[in-house]
Amino acid sequence: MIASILGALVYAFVAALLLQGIRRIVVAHSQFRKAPSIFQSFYDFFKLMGKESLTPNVTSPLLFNLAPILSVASMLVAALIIPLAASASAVGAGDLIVVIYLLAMPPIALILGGSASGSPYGAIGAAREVALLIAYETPFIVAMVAAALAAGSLQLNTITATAWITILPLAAIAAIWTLPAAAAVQPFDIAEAETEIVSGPYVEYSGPNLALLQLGQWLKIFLYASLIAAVFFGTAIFHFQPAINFVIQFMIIALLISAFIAFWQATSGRTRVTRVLRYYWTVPTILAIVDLVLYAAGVRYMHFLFGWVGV
Amino acid sequence: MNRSFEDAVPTIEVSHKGLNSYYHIALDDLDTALAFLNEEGARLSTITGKDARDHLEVLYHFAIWGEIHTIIVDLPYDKPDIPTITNRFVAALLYERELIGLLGINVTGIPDARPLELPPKYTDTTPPLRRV
Amino acid sequence: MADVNERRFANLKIPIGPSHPALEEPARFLFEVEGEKVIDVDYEIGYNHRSIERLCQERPLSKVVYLVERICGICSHTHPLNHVERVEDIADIEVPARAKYIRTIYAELERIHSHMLWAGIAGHEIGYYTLFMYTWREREKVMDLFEMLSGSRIMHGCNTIGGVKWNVAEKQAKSALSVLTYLDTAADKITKAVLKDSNIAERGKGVGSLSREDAVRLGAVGPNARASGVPEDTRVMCKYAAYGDFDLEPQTAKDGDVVAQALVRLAELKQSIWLTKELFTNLPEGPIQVEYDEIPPGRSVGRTEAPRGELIHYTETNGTRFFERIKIRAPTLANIPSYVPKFLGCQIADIPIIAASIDPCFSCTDRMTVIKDGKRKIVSARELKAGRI
Amino acid sequence: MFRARSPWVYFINTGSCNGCDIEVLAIQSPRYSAERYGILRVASPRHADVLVVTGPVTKRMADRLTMIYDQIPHPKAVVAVGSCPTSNGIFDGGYSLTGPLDTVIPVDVYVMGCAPRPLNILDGIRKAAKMLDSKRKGQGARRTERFDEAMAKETDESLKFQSVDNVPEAGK
Repeated sequence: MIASILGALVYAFVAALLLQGIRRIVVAHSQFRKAPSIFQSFYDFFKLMGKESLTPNVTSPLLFNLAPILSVASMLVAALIIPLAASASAVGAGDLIVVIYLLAMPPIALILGGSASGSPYGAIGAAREVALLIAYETPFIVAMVAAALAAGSLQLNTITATAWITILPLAAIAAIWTLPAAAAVQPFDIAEAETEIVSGPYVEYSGPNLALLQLGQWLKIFLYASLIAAVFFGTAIFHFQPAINFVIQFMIIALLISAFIAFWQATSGRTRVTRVLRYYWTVPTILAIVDLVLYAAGVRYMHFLFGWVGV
Repeated sequence: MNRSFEDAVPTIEVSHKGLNSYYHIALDDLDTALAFLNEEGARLSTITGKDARDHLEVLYHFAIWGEIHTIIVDLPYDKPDIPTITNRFVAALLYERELIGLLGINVTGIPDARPLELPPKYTDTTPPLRRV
Repeated sequence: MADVNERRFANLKIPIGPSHPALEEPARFLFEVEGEKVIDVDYEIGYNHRSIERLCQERPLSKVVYLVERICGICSHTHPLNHVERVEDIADIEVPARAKYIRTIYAELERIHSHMLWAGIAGHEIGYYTLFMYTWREREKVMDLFEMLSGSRIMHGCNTIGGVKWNVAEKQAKSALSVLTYLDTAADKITKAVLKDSNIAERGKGVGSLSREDAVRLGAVGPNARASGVPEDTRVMCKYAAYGDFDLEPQTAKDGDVVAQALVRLAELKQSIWLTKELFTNLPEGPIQVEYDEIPPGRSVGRTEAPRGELIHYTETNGTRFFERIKIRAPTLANIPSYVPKFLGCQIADIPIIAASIDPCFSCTDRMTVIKDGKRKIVSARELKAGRI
Repeated sequence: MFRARSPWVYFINTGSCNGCDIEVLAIQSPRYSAERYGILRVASPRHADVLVVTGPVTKRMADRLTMIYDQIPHPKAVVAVGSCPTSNGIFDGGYSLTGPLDTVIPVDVYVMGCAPRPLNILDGIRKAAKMLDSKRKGQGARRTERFDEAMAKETDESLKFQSVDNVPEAGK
C-alpha cells in the first residue's frame, strides 16, 4: 500500500516536470529556435527552492504563504486518487466528484495568493483566473458527468473500466478541448499575461513559494490529462504488467498532450478575458451536453454507426 | 505661403535661405504673427529656447508642407516672460514646458507649468541651458 | 465633467513602467481603471534624459556627430544625418551624389529594420511569441547587411560633415541586392503573419483609434499620423539626401487604430525595400567625401523622416569651435499628445498592443520631456482630449 | 549547481539609448536562442536571478534601480551591458546622470561595447549565472523592508502611489 502510494507520488512529480520539458521543446522547435534540455523544469524547480523567499509586508502573510502549500497538497492527494498509468488508483477507491474539486484547487490557490499579494497586478490576475476557471470547468464537468452517467456510478475504478471514447466521442472532444485552458497556455494565459499585468497572481511570489505554486500548476496539467485519458481511454486497453503500463500511458499522455498544448501555444496570441467565457461556453459545452442528452435518451449512435459494443 | 509674411506683420529683420525663412519680430507683434500663420494652415513643429549671452531668444518653428518659417523673439534677462500659444496650437504644451525647465523662461497662461525633464529634486538649481 | 474629476482616482490605478515588460524603455503610464476599462491615462517620461543638448554645446564641433548618433539606438542614422545636413546647409558644402545615395541607403535600411523590429514587438505584446521570433530572425539579415556595409550592427558612424565615411564596393552592392530580394518575400510573409495569422487584426480592430482631426490638432507625425489619413511624409515634402530622384507617395490608412498602424508600417516596409534596391542599382560613381575648411556662423533648421516620424534639428554656429545651440525634437515627443486619446476607453488587455502600435521611442524623446513634480496638478487625458488647455 | 543552468533574467533600462536594449532582446531570437541555456526573461524582479542593466544611470532612474535591486531575492547577480553603465559612456559629464552603475548597485559582470553584440551579452549572462553558485547567504541579502523604507522616506513625491486623499482637485 505504502509502496504504491509513494510510487504514485514520485511518478506524478517526475511525469509533470517531464511534460513541461517536452512542451517547451516542441514550442521552441516550432518557433525556429534551439530548445532547452528536457530536464529544464527540474533545474528551474530546484533553483527556485534554493532562493530566498520574500513576503511583502502589505499582505496578510498567512494567506500569502498558505496558497502555494494548498495548491501542491491538493494535487498530491489527487495524484493518489486518479488511476495513474492505466492501473487502479493508489488508494483503491476514488470518487469522481472529489477529483474534480481537487483539480480546481490550484487555480483557487492562485486566486487566494494573487488577491493576498496586495499588488494591483495580483488583484487583476486573480479576477482573470476566476473567469478562466469558470469558463473551462463547465464543459469538463459536463463531459465527466456524461461518462459517470454512462458508467452508472461515480467510483473512478468502475468508470475507467470501459473506454468511454467509443461511446461518448463528443464528450471526449469537449474534455480534450479544455486542456489548453487548464494548462494556462498561450491563447489562455490571460491570468499571468507577462506584458499586460506582469505575470498576474505570481507577481509577488519568489523562491520556494513560486516553485510550489508552479509545481501545483504543472501537476494539475498532468493530472488533468491523465484523468481524461483514464476516463475516456480506460485502463482496460493495456493488458501488460503494471510497469509497462506506466511507461505506455505516460508516453500517450505526455506526447499527445504536450504536442497538442504546444501547437496551441505556438500558433496563437493571447485572447481577451471577455472572449474566453463566450469561447468555452458555446461549442465545447454544447458538444458535451448533446452527448449527455443522447446517452440519457438511450440513443447509442456510435453502436448504430460503427456496430461497436462498449469495450 | 500665398500671402507674404512681411506685409502682414511688422518685422525687425527677415532672412531667407533655401526652404527656411526667419522673421525677427518684436514681442507684442507675436500674437498677430501667430494669427497670420494659423490662417495659412501652418503646423507648429517645435519651439527652441536659446541663451544668447546678453538676452534670451525664443524661436517658433512653423512648417507649411516643405518650408519652415521661424519666428524669433528676444527676451531680456530680467523679465523673461512670454505668453503661451497653446490656445492656438495644442501641441505647443510640451515645448513650452521645456522652455520653463531648461531655460527658466516664464510662460504666462500655460495650463500646466511643470518644468520639463528635470528630475523634481533638482528644480531649484539654475536652469541647465543658461550660460551662467 | 466636474463630478468625474472628483472621483477620478477612486478606482484602481495601474502603474505601467518605468520598467515593464511591455515597454522597451522607461516611461511611466498611470492608468485609472474601472473594472477592465481604462478611463484616465497619465504619462510621465523623462527617465532617459541624458542632458544631450547641453553636452552638444560643450563638445568641439567634430565630436558632436558621435554624440548625436547615440541619442537613439534604433534610429541611430537619422539623427546624425539630420545634424550633418544642417551643418552643411550653414557652411554651404555641396555633398557629392554618391555620398547622398549612401546616406539614403542607410536611412532606408534603418527604416526596414525598425519596422521589422516593430512587427516583432507588436507580436510579443499580445503574447504571440512566434511572430516575434520569426520577424527577428529575418531582421538579423538586415543587421548583417549593416555589419557588412559599416562594420557595426547598431552604431554605423557613417555620417561626417561633407559626406560619408564608408564606401559601398561593387561586390557589397550585389550581395545586398540578393539579401533585399529575400527580404521582399520575408516582408510578404510578415504582412500575412501580422494581419492574418496573429489575431492582431482581430484584437486590434477599432482599438486605440485616432481621428484625423485629432491627429492634426494634437500634432501627430509619421506613421502614427499617416495611419489616421494625414498624408505627410518628410521624404516627400523636403526631398533631402537622395529622395529628390525618387517619387515616393505616403502610405496612409483611415481610422488610425492598431490595424491601420500595422497596414501603414508594413506598406512602408515594402516601399523601403523597393527603394533600397533602386538605390543600390543606380548608385552613381564619384567621391564620397568633400573637404571643408571652417564653419561660418549661421543657423539652419531642417527635417528628416525617422522611422517613427518627422525629426527636426535646429543648429546654430557662432564661428568658434563649439556650437551655439542644438535643438532636437524627436518624433515621439510630437506623438505623445496623440497617444492619450488612443488609451482612453480601451481595456487593460489592449494597453500593451496600443503602446506597441504607437512604437514610442523614449530614448529619442527623453532628451527633453515631461516630469511630474510634487504638485499633483497635471494635464489629464480628458483635458488634453477636450482641448481645454 | 542548478543556479547556473536556469538563470532567470530581468531587463531594466536606466536611460539607455535603446541600442543595447534591442541587442539584449535579440538574444531570445532564434539566431542566438537564449532559452537553450535556460535563460528566461521574467516579468517581475521577484522571479529574477540576474539583473541586466543597460544605460547610464540617470538621476531619475537611480532610486528606481535600487528599489528593483532590493526586490530581487538572494542570490542575485548584476550584468552591466554596454559602455554606458560601466563608465557613463559618451554621456559622461551630463548634469542628469548619477555616474556609472557600480556607484549605485554592486555589479558582477561588465559586457563592453557600444551596443555589444548579442553573443557577448549571452556570454555575460552565462558568466553571471555561474557566479550565482558561489554567492553565500549573507552577502547582499536585503530584506523587503528596505524597499518599504525607501518607499516611506520617498523624497521624490511622484514615486509614491497616489492615494485618493492627497490628490488635490483637478480644477484648482
